[in-house]
Amino acid sequence: MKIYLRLFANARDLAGFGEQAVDLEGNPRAAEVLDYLSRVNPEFNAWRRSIRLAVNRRYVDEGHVLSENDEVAVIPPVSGG
Amino acid sequence: MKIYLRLFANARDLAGFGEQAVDLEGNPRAAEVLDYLSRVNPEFNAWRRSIRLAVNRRYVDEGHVLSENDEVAVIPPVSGG
Amino acid sequence: MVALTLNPIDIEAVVAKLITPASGGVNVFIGTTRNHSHGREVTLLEYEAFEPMAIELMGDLERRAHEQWPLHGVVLVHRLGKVSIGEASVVVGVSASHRKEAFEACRYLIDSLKKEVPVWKREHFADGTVEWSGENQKSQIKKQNKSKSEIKN
Amino acid sequence: MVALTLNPIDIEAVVAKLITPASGGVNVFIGTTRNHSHGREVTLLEYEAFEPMAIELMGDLERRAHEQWPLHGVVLVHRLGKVSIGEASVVVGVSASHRKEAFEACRYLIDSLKKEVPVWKREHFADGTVEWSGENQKSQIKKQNKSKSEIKN
Repeated sequence: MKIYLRLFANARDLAGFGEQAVDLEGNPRAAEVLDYLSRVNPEFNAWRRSIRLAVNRRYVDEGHVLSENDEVAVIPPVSGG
Repeated sequence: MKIYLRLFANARDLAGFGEQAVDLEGNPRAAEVLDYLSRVNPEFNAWRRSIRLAVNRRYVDEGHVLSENDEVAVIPPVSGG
Repeated sequence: MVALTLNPIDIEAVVAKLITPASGGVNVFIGTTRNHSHGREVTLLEYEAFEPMAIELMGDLERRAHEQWPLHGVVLVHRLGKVSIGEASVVVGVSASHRKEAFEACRYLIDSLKKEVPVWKREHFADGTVEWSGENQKSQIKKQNKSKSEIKN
Repeated sequence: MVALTLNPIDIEAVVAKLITPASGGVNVFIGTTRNHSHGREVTLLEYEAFEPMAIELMGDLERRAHEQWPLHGVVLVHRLGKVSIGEASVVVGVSASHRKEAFEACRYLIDSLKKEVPVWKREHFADGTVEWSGENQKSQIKKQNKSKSEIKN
């Protein structure tokens, strides 16, 4: 199933890319995006608990079931203001 | 003993003057300024509890003992801001 | 910095005065003239102050705020004279490293200013009456009549 | 009104947008770039956002504030790109009939914005390192080394 990843700030630096289309098997949940990123760069493991995910611009929890063509944003701790 | 009265806002309107030198007998306390104003215009009685007095630009209570040449300001409820 | 002014208050200048390189947060309260007061339509406000005492008390407030919070800057400006609806009658601003202190000190300053600083507001109502703010809460009928006769002068 | 902008934020324009004839109080919070962060000297900040999501969440905050308080206006503006020390990175303002609501809503909005809105700050330190804010709190040594090597790129 194809999803579109978007990464920001230090998540983008750790992954080495800001956008990527990814194929995930079966009926993936949001958590599998983090599993995928930990394979790209094991340092994601240290950040995993502080990263939030947003699907189609809404925050979701890790159990959220993804759909075909979802845009999944990887949101490191925000620091606006 | 001579003191200088200054009146503001509706206190000035009620008294009909904004400044006045007043002679008070003996060792007057600040409350006597209010007694004096109630003789000028009995309507001051209705306002008496809401008026504050300042001697030489500092709020005082009614028991404050006045000194020669004190500037006594009659401060109706403030409404700045 | 404390000031009384007959001119419109320049909010950008107030903020510029407050920001220091160490500041992270600035909180500004702007009191504006409202078109209503106790259910009646207001068309114009006029402020007067016991000016030297107002300046002294505003300076006291500035000092008390600095004593209570680690602030970088404090500005209190009150406008006097005629102020149209929607214009700023008072601007209170503080800067600090963090926003918590900025919000707390700013709230403290405007609350204290409104309680203590000898400034008075004369409200011009749409019906033609002119009253000192709060004047008609005490003895409503007498004062309204008085105000009307004053206007005829 | 919510906005992201690459340009300096015009605070006077924000206030002008907030004041309505019915407004009595405007509270504005201005977040400015500080010259220090966790004890280190900062020379420049750079902000990036996930822009469409940031705008949506800022719009949500605006709606939530209107639901919770009787407000006349809400403005949330965040600056992006390079922001020099002492410049405003964020301006949050609300107007209401009374100051209590204005202060409460403004505090709620800036607190929520800082928790939820996907904006990130890159800190340029005087020692030449550049780091995403908070990056080195997790695994300090590894990240500092990483940042240094990134700068060489």
